[in-house]
Amino acid sequence: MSTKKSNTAGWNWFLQRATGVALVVLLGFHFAVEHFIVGAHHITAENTVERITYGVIEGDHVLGQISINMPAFLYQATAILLLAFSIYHGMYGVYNILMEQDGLKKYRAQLKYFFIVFSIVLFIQGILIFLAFFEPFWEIYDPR
Amino acid sequence: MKKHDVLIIGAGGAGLRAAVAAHEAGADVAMVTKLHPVRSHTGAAEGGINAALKDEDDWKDHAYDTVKGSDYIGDQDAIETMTEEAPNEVIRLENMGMAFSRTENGRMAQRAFGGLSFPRTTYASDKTGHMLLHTMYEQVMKRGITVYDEYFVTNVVRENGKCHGAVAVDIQTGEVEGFAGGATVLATGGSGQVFEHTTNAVACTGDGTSMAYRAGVPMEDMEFVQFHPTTLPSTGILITEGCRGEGGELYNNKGERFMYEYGYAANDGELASRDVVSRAELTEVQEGRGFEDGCVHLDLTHFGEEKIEERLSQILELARDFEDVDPVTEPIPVKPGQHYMMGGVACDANGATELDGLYAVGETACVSVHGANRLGGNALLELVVMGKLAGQHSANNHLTNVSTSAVEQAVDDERARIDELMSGGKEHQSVIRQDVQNVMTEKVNVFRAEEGLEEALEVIDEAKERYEDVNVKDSSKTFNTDLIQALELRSIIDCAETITIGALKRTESRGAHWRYEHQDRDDENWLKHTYVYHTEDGPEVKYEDVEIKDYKPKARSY
Amino acid sequence: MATTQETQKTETPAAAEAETATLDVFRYIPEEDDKPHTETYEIETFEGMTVLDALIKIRDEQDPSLTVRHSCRMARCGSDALYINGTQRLACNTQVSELKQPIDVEPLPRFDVIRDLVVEMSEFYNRMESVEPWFQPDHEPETGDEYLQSPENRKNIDTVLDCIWCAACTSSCSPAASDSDFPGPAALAKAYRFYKDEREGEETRRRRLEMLENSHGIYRCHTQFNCTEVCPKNISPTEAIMEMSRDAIKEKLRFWR
Amino acid sequence: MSKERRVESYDRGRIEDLGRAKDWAIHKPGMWAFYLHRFTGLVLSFYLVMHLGVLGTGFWLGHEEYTVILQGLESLYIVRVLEIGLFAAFVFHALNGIRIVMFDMTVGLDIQEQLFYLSIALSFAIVLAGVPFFLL
Repeated sequence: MSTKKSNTAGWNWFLQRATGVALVVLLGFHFAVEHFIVGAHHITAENTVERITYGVIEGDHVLGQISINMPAFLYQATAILLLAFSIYHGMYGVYNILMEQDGLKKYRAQLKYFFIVFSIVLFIQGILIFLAFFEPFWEIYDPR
Repeated sequence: MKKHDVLIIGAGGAGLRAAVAAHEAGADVAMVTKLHPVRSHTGAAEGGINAALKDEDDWKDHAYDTVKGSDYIGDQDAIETMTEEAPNEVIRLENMGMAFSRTENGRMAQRAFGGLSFPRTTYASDKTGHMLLHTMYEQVMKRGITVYDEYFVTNVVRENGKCHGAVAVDIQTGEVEGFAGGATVLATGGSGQVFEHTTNAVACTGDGTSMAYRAGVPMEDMEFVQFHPTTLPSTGILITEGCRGEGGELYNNKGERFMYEYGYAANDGELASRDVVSRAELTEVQEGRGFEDGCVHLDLTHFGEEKIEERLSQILELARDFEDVDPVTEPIPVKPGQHYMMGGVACDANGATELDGLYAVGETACVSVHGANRLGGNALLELVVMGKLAGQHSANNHLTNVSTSAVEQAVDDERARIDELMSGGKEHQSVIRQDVQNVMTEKVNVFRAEEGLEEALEVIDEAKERYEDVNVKDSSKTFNTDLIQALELRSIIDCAETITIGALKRTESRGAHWRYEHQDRDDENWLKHTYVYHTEDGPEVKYEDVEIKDYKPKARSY
Repeated sequence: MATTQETQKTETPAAAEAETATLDVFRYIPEEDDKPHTETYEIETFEGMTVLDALIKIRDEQDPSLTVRHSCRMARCGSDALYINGTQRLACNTQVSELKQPIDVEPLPRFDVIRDLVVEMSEFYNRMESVEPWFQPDHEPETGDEYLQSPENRKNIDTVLDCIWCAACTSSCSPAASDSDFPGPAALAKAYRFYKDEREGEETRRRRLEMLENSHGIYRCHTQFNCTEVCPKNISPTEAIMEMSRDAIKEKLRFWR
Repeated sequence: MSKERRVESYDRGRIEDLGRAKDWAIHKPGMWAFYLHRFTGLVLSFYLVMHLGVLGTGFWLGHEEYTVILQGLESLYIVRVLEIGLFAAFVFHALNGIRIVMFDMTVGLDIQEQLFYLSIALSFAIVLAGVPFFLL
């Protein structure tokens, strides 16, 4: 029976809880902005740029006309944290589900690296999306 | 074949303690048991373990109480050994991690118990046996002692006046396996299943006693069977003496505390020794002052829920689950039930029997520290003290030239016998078992009369014959409980026979043994131990004088 | 003391119980069967009959080949944990009259079957042993002979001490089923019994925590509460595990304190 | 001393384990909470990956394509309904997650069933209140 010490297990477990609690707030905020204020079907590249670059959240939706001016850095921070936390929480969660199956234990190392690499890829993709709607960056980069 | 220095047959409290002691003495120990150790019936012991721990207390008082409780037929040197060792052993248990109940200052708590002159019963709530069993098994795990569980030992191997090991059936595979051992310690527990209404487990069939008996070792004092005064009427489940120790009261149907009012025990009342209380209860019932089912009432309602829950939590559970009675608000119906065998394999204070290399310990053995009646809280004590002594002695004196050929021969014989058993017969074992249990419960109970005993003996003789042609209906080899029960039945019959013969021959009343025709104790003729030998022509009875030291016999009153 | 009248009232229960019971029993005899099947038995019941009584009655009267482990019949030895009507319970303290019929009796789920209702327990015992369930004090007794323990501390471990190793909880636990390195609820409750015992001392306590604190240890618990629900002794292994993992995390975040 | 198996035994396997679940009533509230938490967790993780994939068009293809794809998806009624499902998954996962974190701090272990029912009830209320936002 495994009595092998893995000191990171406790930290991972703790981070899973901590990111979970943070995500309740962050993802709640995300839903509120994108679905309740703006409305998913009203999202365009333009208003995405407004939110990400200037922190301006505008909506003409069920709630009526709403316009919020957040400090840009605050909105940016929530976006990046949401990205990082949701990837950690989600990927570690799935990895853990796989790791408690006896049949998959022999692939433990492979799975671990796969999830680490995959998480990094997801994070980079997220950052690129962020940058795509970050005006100063967009000025110098255009895929066409 | 498996080979070890010391073989322990049975893994209850005594077996585990012996294994630990033998292992500490440097022997290669293995335990062979028909149940996994934690399933042993030691776990059902409730009340506590006696030891003169406190400064105000003295082990000599404990010895005196025990001698008096035994109705002066206990061997006083053995009793003194046990009571003197008691404090050390209880502390040893504590040091092994056993979770005793505690007093406010963090020390082991003690309570009053029947027949004791001082509250010296150390307890762990009302689960003392459970805690003890688990603590001992933990120690066995810690030491990495080999445990062969679910092996049913059927015989010990005797050759040239020595014991060379044992033969067992692997319950899981059905194979017969030989165990060669330099010393074989029988720790198989009691034989409560001889009776129908018993507190003992289904597994308590007296296998060790019967094995030794068939190997030519005498059975000592088998007629002394303790009937516990408080067992649940429908199932025989034990309601601990701790209930009375804590102040529980017994009532008859007139609402009288009969122990006092009818003078059964004018001083100690409910806390008189068990034989006295059992007889009192049955007398009440016979004289028409009992409740339905031959019960009296044990009342704990004045304790309040908190106290019951703290000290007697198991009783709450048991009474609710098995008798549908809530002890917090209503009295528990109780009646006497078979509880303990004072007798057993005759052995000395080290557990050594007449047969070289064979030891007996615990309820299987008769050292005799309990004499004609065991005091509550002395059984667990006997397990640990005698377990330790037997373990040490067997480890230091085991045979070195064990004859493996004798064991092999015995394995072959046993295989043949089991094949014969499996080959079919007339009557199913459960029928014969029922007949024996019923007659024992009816005729060899708390009150015994000559006529009834003779009748019982006839039924047992018949059962012996019927057993020759017993039928095992299950033909599978894997986990064949039908076969195991058929093998156990032989032990039951052996024990029933020796109990009844001993009871018939002892023409006096002493301790738990009460004869209708001879209601008084007869110190002149009967300050003797009964020894029953197994011979070709049936049991042979001999007698030997009791070891009397400081405590001279006098009338017993509570 | 209840008066006679009151007693009689309690002794005349609503005797309108079913006179027979039907049991669907899981059967598998390796020599005879390739795979398990269910056999239906009908028996007469008596007042207060437990499932174990019923099984013994079937064995004695109808089918001697029916096999079940049992010994003390008073919920103490823990031999006869079975899967009865969809829940792990002890056959010996489950009343037939309280169950929906036909009564479905199976061996413990997630354990391999040796025969009929008898399951292979060796893995369970190994799990129990994996948490080093023996007393390991890190110091000599305070009084020279006995270790001191406060009644409060003793009370804290009172319920976990009552574990009878029946394996009902481990059978009910899905992480224990899929992860063989996870000691499972019974073993962790046993570990907790020592972890909480103040007699062992601080050093051992920390060592025990370190031993259990890994991704296949206490962190594997998903708080399904199955173990707590099925425990015949009302132990809550979930609570024990949560307390240990809370302590482990606290230890990691020591600067908070 | 670790124990070894002595006899061949019958492995009923995982399939039978699931087969045993045919009677859903045997599962207790705590188990339902676990099933739902795990299921919603997997849904959310899967969605996360998809979400980042779809939004990636903003970087890899450009702003116009991004707007077209998003508006195109949103014009599908089924996507709106699925979004409600997503929201429900999040709300339950969050509320039950709070329940689990409470247990980790050894709070509320005795009332775990009630807490589960509470998280279900709250989820329903919140999701119902949110429905107009997704459909209108």
